[in-house]
Amino acid sequence: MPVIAAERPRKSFADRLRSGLPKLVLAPSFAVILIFVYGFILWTITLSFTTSRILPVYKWGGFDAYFRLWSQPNWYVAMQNLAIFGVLYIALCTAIGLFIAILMDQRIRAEGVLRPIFLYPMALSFVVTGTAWKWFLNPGLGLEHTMRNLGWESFTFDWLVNPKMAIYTVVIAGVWQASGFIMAMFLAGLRGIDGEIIKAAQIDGASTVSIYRRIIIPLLRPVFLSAFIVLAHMAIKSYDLVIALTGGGPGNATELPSTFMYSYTFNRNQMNVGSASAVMMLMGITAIIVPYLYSELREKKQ
Amino acid sequence: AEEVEVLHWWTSGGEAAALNVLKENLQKEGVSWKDMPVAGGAGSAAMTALRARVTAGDPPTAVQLLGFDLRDWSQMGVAANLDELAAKEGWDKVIPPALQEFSKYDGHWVAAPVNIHSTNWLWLNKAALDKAGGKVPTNIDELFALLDKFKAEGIVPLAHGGVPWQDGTLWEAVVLSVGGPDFYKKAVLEADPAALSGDTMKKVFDDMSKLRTYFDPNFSGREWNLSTALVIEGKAGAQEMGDWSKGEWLRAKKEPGKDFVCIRFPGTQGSVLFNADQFMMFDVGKKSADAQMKMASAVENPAFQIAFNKVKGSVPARTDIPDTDFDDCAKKGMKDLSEASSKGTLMGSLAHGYAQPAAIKEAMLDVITQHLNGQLTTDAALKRLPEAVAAAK
Amino acid sequence: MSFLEIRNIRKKIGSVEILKGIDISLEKGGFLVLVGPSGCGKSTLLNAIAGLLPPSSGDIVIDGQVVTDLHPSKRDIAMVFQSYALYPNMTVEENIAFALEMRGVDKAGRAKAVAQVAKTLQIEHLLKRRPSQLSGGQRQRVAMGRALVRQPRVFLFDEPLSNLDAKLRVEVRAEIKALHQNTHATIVYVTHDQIEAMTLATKIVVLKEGIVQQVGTPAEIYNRPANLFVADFMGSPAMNMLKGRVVAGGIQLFGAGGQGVTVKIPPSVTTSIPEGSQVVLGLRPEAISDQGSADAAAAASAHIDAQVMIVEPTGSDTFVTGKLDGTTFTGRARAETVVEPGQTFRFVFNLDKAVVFDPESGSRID
Amino acid sequence: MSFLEIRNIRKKIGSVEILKGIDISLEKGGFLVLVGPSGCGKSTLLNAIAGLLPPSSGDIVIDGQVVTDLHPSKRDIAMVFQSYALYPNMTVEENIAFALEMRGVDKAGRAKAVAQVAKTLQIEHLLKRRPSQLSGGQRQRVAMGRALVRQPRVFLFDEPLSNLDAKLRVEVRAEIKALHQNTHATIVYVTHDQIEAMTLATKIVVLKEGIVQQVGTPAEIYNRPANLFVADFMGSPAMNMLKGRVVAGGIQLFGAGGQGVTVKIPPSVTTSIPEGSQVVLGLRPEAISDQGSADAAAAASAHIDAQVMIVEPTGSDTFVTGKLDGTTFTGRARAETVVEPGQTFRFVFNLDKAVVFDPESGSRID
Amino acid sequence: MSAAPETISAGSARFTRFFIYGALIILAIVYLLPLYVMLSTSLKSLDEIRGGDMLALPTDPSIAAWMKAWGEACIGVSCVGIKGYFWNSIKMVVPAVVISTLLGALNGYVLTKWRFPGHKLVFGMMLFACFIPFQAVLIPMARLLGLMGLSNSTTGLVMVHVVYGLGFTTLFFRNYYEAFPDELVKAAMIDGAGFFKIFWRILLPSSGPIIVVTVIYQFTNIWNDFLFGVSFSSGEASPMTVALNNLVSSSTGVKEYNVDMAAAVFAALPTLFVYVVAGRYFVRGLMAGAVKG
Ligand SMILES: Nc1ncnc2c1ncn2[C@@H]1O[C@H](COP(=O)(O)OP(=O)(O)OP(=O)(O)O)[C@@H](O)[C@H]1O
Ligand SMILES: Nc1ncnc2c1ncn2[C@@H]1O[C@H](COP(=O)(O)OP(=O)(O)OP(=O)(O)O)[C@@H](O)[C@H]1O
Ligand SMILES: [Mg+2]
Ligand SMILES: [Mg+2]
Repeated sequence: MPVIAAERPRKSFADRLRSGLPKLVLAPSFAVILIFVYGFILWTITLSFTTSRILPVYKWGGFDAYFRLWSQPNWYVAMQNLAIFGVLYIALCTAIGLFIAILMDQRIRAEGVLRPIFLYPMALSFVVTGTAWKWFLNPGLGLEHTMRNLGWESFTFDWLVNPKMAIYTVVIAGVWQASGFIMAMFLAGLRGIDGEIIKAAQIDGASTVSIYRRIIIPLLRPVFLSAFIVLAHMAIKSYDLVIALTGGGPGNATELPSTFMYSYTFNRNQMNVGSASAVMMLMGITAIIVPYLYSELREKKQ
Repeated sequence: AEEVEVLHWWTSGGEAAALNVLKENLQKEGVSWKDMPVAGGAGSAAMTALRARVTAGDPPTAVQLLGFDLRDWSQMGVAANLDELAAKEGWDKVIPPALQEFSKYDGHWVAAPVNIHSTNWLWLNKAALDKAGGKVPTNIDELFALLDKFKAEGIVPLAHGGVPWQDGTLWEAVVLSVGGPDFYKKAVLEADPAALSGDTMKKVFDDMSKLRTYFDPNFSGREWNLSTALVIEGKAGAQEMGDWSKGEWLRAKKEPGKDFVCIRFPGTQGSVLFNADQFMMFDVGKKSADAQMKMASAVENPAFQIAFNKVKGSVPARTDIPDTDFDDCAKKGMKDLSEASSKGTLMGSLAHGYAQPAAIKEAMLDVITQHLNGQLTTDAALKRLPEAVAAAK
Repeated sequence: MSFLEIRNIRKKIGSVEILKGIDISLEKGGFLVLVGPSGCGKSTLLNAIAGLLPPSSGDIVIDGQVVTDLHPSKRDIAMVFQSYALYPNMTVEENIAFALEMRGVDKAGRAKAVAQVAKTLQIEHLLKRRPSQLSGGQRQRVAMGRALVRQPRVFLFDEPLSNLDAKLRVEVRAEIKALHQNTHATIVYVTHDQIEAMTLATKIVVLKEGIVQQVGTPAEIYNRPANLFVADFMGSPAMNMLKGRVVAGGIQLFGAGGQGVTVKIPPSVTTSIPEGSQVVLGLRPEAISDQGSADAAAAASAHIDAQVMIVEPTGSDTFVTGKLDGTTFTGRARAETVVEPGQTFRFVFNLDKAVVFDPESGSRID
Repeated sequence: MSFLEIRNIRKKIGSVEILKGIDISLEKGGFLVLVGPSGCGKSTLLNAIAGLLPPSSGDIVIDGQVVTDLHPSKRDIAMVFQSYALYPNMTVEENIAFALEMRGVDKAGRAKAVAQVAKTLQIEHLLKRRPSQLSGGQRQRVAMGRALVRQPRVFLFDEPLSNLDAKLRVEVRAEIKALHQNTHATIVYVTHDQIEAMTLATKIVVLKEGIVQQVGTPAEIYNRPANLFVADFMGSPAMNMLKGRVVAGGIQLFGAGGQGVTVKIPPSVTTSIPEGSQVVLGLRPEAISDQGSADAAAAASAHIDAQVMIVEPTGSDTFVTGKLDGTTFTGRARAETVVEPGQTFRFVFNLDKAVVFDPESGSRID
Repeated sequence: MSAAPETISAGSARFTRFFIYGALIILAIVYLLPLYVMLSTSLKSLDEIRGGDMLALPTDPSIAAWMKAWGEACIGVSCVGIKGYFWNSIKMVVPAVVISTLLGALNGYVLTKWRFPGHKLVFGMMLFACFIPFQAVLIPMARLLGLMGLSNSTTGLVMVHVVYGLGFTTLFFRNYYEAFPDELVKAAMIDGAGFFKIFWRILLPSSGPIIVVTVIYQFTNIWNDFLFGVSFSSGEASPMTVALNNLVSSSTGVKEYNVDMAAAVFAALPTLFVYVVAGRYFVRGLMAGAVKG
């Protein structure tokens, strides 16, 4: 409910200034967003219709960039990978985050110690952890090597170098990084649930499992939505992860739209194609986010 | 004070030491050095930073660049003009014409070449080679035979790092070996669709598939110097790699001829695939122009060329430098270079941007690397290759 | 035989003892109301009965079975929470059926039970809604439905009406009363509203700081409070507490200024108190009236003129606060009484209804 | 001359008209209570007076000055919110002094003013605490202190007691009353508790759906409600509404089963109603009593025997609900009345206090 | 609240506890592995790294690599370690976090307490800004920075981080202030406080939990950023991540894994510190509103 709604006229200059002040305060931020986000989006769209290669040039190129984009097998690989990665990343982070949060919510003694352990991956950049992960997943150095040293000769874990499986290693590292953050969100959600509802369910005879399945998890719906948004945007933006872990390889087996866009814009001197891919990504993001924003802002109205 | 800002991706200890020579030379002339190192992805991060700076209207003074990128940037009208200096120092005479094509744009000098690398080398562990009979291969079939022997020795026959540019480096050597210089020109430099999908190319891809069987399972994503290390340590027998890998051997205190053997990739004797680091000078206005010229001059200074190239493993960009200070491999490299230059078999390397512009280069590398990783069959690769080239034009 | 027995229950949380040995018993079909100031341990006791918070010592016995260590779901009790604790993600129907579902009742059985409860509570038209779409009173009824459908051995209510507004509270109170009369359920009910306690209970327990102050029927609690705390706590406006001294022929009140008024010792006090003892005479506002509404049948009454301090007309009555000799007291006069602060007014004290307390111990003297 | 005038205030939010032309005036020192069901626009009106929500049309006049377009801080009013709205980050002292600080009062001046208010409200020992460390009643007092310290022209209270428990509510109510009597402040007070409205107000405004239903003194509102809505809304338990028909010699009630009882037309109805008219006779529970407590002075009364449905003893009284010919009604009997549901009981109707309504329009007939 | 009832029947409860702790400990070990690898590697000698097992404890722990990473490693032509870059990052992160948090708080305040027609659209548009891929804005950003004369400067970098952090900070504060009672603002208004007074004196002092969340979130994101750092700064003014990248990604010479790892741990220290110290408040702050997304 607005504290101050639309005002009536006939008032002094000072009053008018006062009533305009909030908008004045918001204006710079909004202007900045307009320029730096929406202006740039427009600019990117413009660029995708030019013949830009190494640097922006403003020569009309029609839909050429889009034709080129959609004739690139790499682009299909990137999209397919995003689908695999996105689905698994979101699903696993949510599942694991929720699982840990539930465990952490059982009056755990060492919560203060465990919480930062699950959270810290979020604090580290892949510039930092990429090497460690690369080793860990490398068959000759990491897990496979260790297991074989320990006497499990047939142990095989070569996903990192297997074009068919490499994308899943990206998922593993991504889940490792983000699931702790999601855990924190769920933990906050769990802590926010009215204790009396749980008591009521206990009295109603629900087992702990039923309480979670039937009452608590449905009540966490808003957290699921928030988590989805956070994860979706991280999945779409994922770049460091792939570069640090596989560099897009083996072959181009782990190419994602973000690495595709980067490489076409900055390495392959096909800025128009890069821009076209950015436009496609933005359209994808819009398709996911706008309905969400719409429903979310709608809901609060009631 | 005068200042040059230099964007480069030479960040390892040895490279930094080599560049320090240049830095100190310039300081003696009163030019301070503002370092802008951007490592990673063989200069790909550096290219991003460069775009940002140029777009902002604030380019660095000098930028480490390769091949067609020099042309692409010059085309944007951001290059400085080095003609006066080049004329004064007689660059036209001492720098191989094949390289000049890239250092000049539209007839004007825009870049100062630092070195010339050659990519069609094969590096062999001497001990392993001796065990396998000691005879160096001279064509690709002999190479396969040798690799089989390495395999029998229980070492990794061929050390390779599975990233696109390394796959490309291997591929271009195989192209040259299988098809010879003329085929290389047709297929790689001219990107002729028929050559790219013909029977010779089919043999190239078949040979690539065969070579793939000599890799160790961890090759994917491995950096080249780690592969070199495998050969140095005797865990692997051979590596196809540019002459920069010699730097690793030397740093490991190994001697050419004694501990390791450098040969042209079997079947490519007499030809040289080159790749040269150049400092392209950007138009930074009057204020720094003087310093810029001093830097360009310092780069072409023979003493620097010797000092730098000894560390880097490459050969000087100038052909008038005596080979006395260099090791045997470098001497061979310098000899090969001048021969090839005169015979017309000095050709640009695809993997390093001296054969095709970035778009086409990357498109070809896509196919090569996918094929090598088993994502494409040979037939599919033969079909894809001309298509990819056409789509990237 | 009592149906619900609470035997010497103690509960410590950390180092604080919240319940300090509670003993209560309730017969089958009884309506026990727990009252007491905020923080006195009412909810804690209810939670202990429900099994949500195990007591530190003592036992809970339901129908002869010791349930102290039983899981809440096995005690066959139902609880209505202050916040109602409806499951927001389920419809009203699902809310009510949940407990049955958890007990493995099949779909048809659940539907039948829900329908019947919904009819009793007149919420048939709400069955498909979610709790967020209900008004406060409707939520309250659903919460009751959830408890009713199980036909448990004991109902527990924790301040079920405190979230409702005044008008609704009166209505729902009547509904609960009717419900109890119709179903003869055994109920333990927490409130700190005295009117609720008075009108609903068959038995009231007054708690203070984890100790039972008095157990009794509403009339006993109201008319014969065990001590000053209970006397003050129950009833609104509160009972008037007048300091006095036992003299020959009665109790002398208002002695501070020297004058004083001597009233008869009320008939409730049968034992003789030694002359000269200090006592506190408790008299409820409705036992102090104007002349017109004074109970003609009163055996012992006193007419006292005092200066009026505050006049509070409530519509149905007018409360008049008078002051005599530094002591204030409030009486209930008829609505139409016309009196202004500052005037002198004749109050009629009905001493039949007075109780006497020992000012030292606070206990009532009989 | 009236001190606060509300002239034809309308307020639209979106397309909904929340206030539909409100006219109220209040004299200096008056205590105006706004009552009405939830959502009727009470808070909206208060916000409009405070300047927190500008009205769509109409004017607010304080002491002859039109303040409609003045910023809230310039109107010289103070407001106490239902949630108290204490600044959680400040101590009690800072909370109270904040308004003075904003008005540029120096430190010494603020300290003095705060000390005085704290003394008045007996919260001196709380000054260093934060709101989270206070009990409900203490918070309420701090909120009042915050309003008092400014000595504004008008106080606005928005349901200040609804968060307190029953016992505390009674106490604080008395404090507010005393405060008003001592300071002669001009107060506008919102509540939906009728007792509060009755005891505090010098003037009551009953609102329904943004329309004023009746303006009057508490006694007028209670005894002579303008329409059925007001009659039903004010008073607890609610007024009994008995359908009747005007016949020769009076009004016939309980006619459904054929028998009926004819009672005299109450003296409040001076105009003659045509015979045969349908009317609603309103009689408050306290005007229906047992024989013992019946007002002997009543000019017109009727003895009616009816079957008892519900008996609700509250301690001070016993409410007895009877049923006759399908109509139920509630009377207030003495506390000691002993009667069981199902028995027949003799109710005494005091028709002096009855009011008559037109069933069609709902208006009272005089 | 906690879903777990206080133990009532002991037998199965003990088993459940056992399972819970077991699962948590195993998970914690898995989560810690990469950190362990980094730490133990940084303490090993190069020979041990080459020859030994990645997961083995260092046989002869030494902090030589740490010293080298801090003070001697080469980042480009100068070999003075990463210590200087640490400060660069601090100089960038602190103003960027402070400004973006403050602006976010002000925006949240306006969007919840001083609403105007269209406020939802404005908020929606600001929120959408969170989702723009940064790669797509590099070039126009560079151009704008150049036009503003901020190219290649810390100020410019701070500005970029502020701009692309605004969406998140506004979101966090808006959700928090949404639940903040309007009455407090009204009361302050009647008390005579103006727009900024209300913000400074009433809202901001009560925003502890959400400030913690916002600061942690912004701090880690900005500290860890590489893309903007490499594009909009250069040489010795680069932030830590760029220097670290130059150290670990150089592609010739012996790879000094122990030095790389030590440098990586250094680079991660501030963010690790923030999470460990403020983790508790992080969850609490999320509870206070950020969770609603
Ligand atoms: N988990 C707990 N830890 C510590 N003290 C507690 C806990 N729960 C309750 N208490 C304390 O126990 C006492 C009794 O609490 P309880 O909730 O039973 O009071 P109550 O009588 O229900 O009060 P109210 O009428 O306000 O609901 C209080 O003083 C409270 O502070
Ligand atoms: N911002 C708003 N937008 C739309 N409708 C509103 C808004 N604020 C209040 N209303 C509506 O205006 C009507 C009057 O609200 P108001 O808060 O004045 O009621 P009230 O009489 O104070 O009720 P209560 O006793 O519950 O406090 C309600 O129907 C409410 O839904
Ligand atoms: Mg309680
Ligand atoms: Mg209201």
